[in-house]
Amino acid sequence: MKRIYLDHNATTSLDPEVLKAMMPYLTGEFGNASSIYECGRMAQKAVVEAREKVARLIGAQSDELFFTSGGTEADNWALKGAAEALRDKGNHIITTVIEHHAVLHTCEYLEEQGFEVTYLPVDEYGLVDPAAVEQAITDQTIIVSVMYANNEIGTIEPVEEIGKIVKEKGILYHIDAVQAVGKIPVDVNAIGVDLLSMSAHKLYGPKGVGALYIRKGVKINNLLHGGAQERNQRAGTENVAGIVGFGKAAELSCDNLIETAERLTRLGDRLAKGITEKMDHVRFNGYPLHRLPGHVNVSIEFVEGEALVMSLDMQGISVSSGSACAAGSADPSHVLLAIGLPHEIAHGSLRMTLGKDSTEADVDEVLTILPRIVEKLRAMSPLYQ
Amino acid sequence: MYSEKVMDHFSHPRNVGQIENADGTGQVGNAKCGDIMKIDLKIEDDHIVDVKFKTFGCGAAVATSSMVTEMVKGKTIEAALAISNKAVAEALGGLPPQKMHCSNLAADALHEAIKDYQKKQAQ
Amino acid sequence: MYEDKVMDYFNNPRNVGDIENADGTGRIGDAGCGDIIKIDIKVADRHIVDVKFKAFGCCAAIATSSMATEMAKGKTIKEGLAISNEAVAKALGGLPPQKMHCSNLAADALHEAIKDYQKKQAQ
Amino acid sequence: MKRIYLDHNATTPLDPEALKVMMPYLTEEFGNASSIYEKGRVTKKAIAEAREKVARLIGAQSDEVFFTGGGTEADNWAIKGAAESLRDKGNHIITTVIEHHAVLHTCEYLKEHGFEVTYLPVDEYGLVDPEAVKQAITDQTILVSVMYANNEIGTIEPVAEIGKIVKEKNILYHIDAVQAVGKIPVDVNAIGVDLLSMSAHKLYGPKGVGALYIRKGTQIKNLIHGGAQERMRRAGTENVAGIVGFGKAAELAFDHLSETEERLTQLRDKLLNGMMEKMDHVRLNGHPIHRLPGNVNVSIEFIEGESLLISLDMKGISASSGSACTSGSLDPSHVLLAIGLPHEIAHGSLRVTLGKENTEADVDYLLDILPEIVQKLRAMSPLYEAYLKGEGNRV
Repeated sequence: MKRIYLDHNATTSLDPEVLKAMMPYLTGEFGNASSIYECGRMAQKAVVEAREKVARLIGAQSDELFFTSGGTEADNWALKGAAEALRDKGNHIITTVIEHHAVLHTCEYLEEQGFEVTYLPVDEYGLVDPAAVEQAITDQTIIVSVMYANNEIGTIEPVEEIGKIVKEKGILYHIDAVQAVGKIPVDVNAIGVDLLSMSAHKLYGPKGVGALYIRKGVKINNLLHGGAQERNQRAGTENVAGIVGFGKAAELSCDNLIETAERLTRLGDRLAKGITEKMDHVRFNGYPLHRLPGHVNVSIEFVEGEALVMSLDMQGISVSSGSACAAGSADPSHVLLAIGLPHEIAHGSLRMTLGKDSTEADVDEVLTILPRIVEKLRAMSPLYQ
Repeated sequence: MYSEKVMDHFSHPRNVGQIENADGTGQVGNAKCGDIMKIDLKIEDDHIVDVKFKTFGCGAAVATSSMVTEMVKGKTIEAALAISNKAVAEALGGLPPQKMHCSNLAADALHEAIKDYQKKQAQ
Repeated sequence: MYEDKVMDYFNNPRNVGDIENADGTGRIGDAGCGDIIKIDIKVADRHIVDVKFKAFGCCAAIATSSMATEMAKGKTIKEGLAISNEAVAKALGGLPPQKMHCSNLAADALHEAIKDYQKKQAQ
Repeated sequence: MKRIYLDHNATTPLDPEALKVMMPYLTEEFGNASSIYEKGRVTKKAIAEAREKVARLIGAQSDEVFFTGGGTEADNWAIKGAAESLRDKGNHIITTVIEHHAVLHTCEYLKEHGFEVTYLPVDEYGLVDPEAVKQAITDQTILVSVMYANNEIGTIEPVAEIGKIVKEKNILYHIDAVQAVGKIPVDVNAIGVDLLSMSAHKLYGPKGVGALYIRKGTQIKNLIHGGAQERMRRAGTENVAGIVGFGKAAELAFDHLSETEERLTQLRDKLLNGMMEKMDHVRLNGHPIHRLPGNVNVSIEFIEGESLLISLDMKGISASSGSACTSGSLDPSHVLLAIGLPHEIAHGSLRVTLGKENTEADVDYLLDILPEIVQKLRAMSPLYEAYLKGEGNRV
């Protein structure tokens, strides 16, 4: 059975060219990048080249780029490191209700450490209001953290506008750009951001490696203490193969970013249009005008998300849902609740995220299978009567 | 890490050794990173006719000592005093940043040797 | 994540539907994880001669409802009441731990339906 | 030129069998282990199997092993997590002066946050005295952290004895076992340890993945917050390929442990004796018996470590040294200074750490070329010249 993978926001496949670039460092070139003999220097050189490629993808300088074990570690480091370093200036942090858990749970941890956190609301499209950011700022505010684009509903936030406001007040600005980097143009200087988190496995790179951009001159405390790696700011032997893979993935994304974005936007629209034509009682979530390419989040009334996901899975289609069961928690997605969906509607949501290998045939296949499954589940649903 | 030139001067150092009753001897040690350099000079009518060095130190320390002896052989005292640490590093095609401080002792050792010679002359 | 039996009862659920003027109807909702299960039963001389279910919920909720109806069909009222959540789960070859709570509503819905029938009889 | 790798404590080559099992997860099996569809279940299962293999290697249960981004993260998590969760019981931590920087700098960080830290000294062999641990314990002590074996001089610490003492006082016990796991038998229950750090790339597994053993019932605060991965204790999408590689490496280490341990101990002793015979003014660092198989650390007087390493590198040999220049800092190795070596002797140290693919021929080759190199460097050394003239004292 041909498998159709439509969950690229969860993770992406490793691009064969990325794997090819990694292979030497999974075989002969196994040197520790801190060692001074030949195979150590080779590893060091490879890390330097990869750093340049990842920096170029976001318009940064190479020495503003620090590798981590993933996007979650980058978010933890940015927020905890900044909070600790700026404690004497204030204890107030501003973020939003729809951030990824890596940001939300880190903020909750900081609340336990005596910090105050304001979780800004979002409108029905999941958009943060820059004016709300401005109003929330007090003289105690030390960090503003807003995600570049939401992983569940695909809405792209007004990060540049927010950047201007935050800059004027001289407050540190962090962006969780895990879902944006590699998919849409990101330029740290145009946005005026100080800290920016990235994750390799969202742009066809390997799992287990990410990066934190730290603007030159910005000082934050370390999260990991120990050896002198990453210019004494992130200890631990470098994951050379992973870093090289991340570099190659960044390079590939950089080269074909615009045309892939355009193609996926068209494919996404085709999928959304097809769903509206073939099924009723459906509603699309997220901001239609400014959203991640190839990202469709739709609530299908009277059916539950996990059952939808499993049924599609049995037909070879991988998607995800904001339903509680799918998320392995008691509540449905905090993002869908935040944009005002009632519980059972949130439970019935489906997220389909296309990727660079997705084709029109994939979309059409989904459009034939999905309506049948919805019909069958609605037939069983007490709510549908 | 190191340039071709540095590796060359490290693996075939020029002017290794010491000079019996040298006209001037300079020894410079960097307690911090542990490198120690000694330079002996033979001087005739204001020219350095012979120069030898001994070094306990890393690759950069050995290479810079070797280079400075090569740069100074046959030069006048005055010309030798003008040789700076930067000039030595440049002659070697540059050094890694963390190596500049602990391995640029060579020029200092040379200047010490010359001062030692001038002091002996003054007596 | 799920046993094959669970997938089978999810994929081709037995006794889906409603019973016009059923003798008893049980409806259980779990506000927490949002599953809702409705079971209708037809009773003739103390036996459950027909049973239908509707479910809004995850695979486990659908599979357990389907299994519960199959286990109850043809049984006496007393035997119907004896069907426990564990028995349903066991009949399905077990359920993942996190699924036990929100999907074992089926037996509860069945008991509600029987109680509803008994209340109507008492009038 | 044939390269001979003799620096296995720095890192090890990825075992081809480990790479083989990783390949599917670097190609078609790319599913996120938290996803509920089939592609996610496949990777979730692979992680469960790897977890079991890593647990078996240290005599632990599967649900006591938590994967991390490496050994350094495991050390940070263990020490910071324990300190934070036991803050109300006390603020005193005991560790040793020769710990790896991942432990030492983490302890320094905690000192900046109101904790007291005692750094126990070591004897000339680098051994920690269990008695000293006992004496250092106060009613404020909440954590004792002692490394299983030292990465530089190879000394294996009396971790089981220390374990008894710490258990009696029921204080939390952490061991940085990054250099021991996979090389010598490690049994968390025999030692009575509560927290134990591991790193895959030290036992022929991939870089970028490690693990923290947390004894059932031990509660420590999380270091990395976010998603619900690793049973809500270490957030972040799982590095599936890395974890699977780690599992295979652990399995291979478990299967061949004693035979490799024996073979490398023999090779080690052959190398050490050869060095002593062929060169004078050479001294062994670390305990002669209680030391990691394959670890040789010697100080060669009158010469400096980095220049020795470069010379060896040009002859195709990769090794390491405690000299300042190699450690990227100004001071020579804190471990060599801790066992009492004077600065310049510490600068002249050479660490050779053999690995499972090293042969007797490798040892012979090193014994062939090392004396020549030492002689050449001594010929250039003012210290040696002073020694020969009887001027300089040998301190």
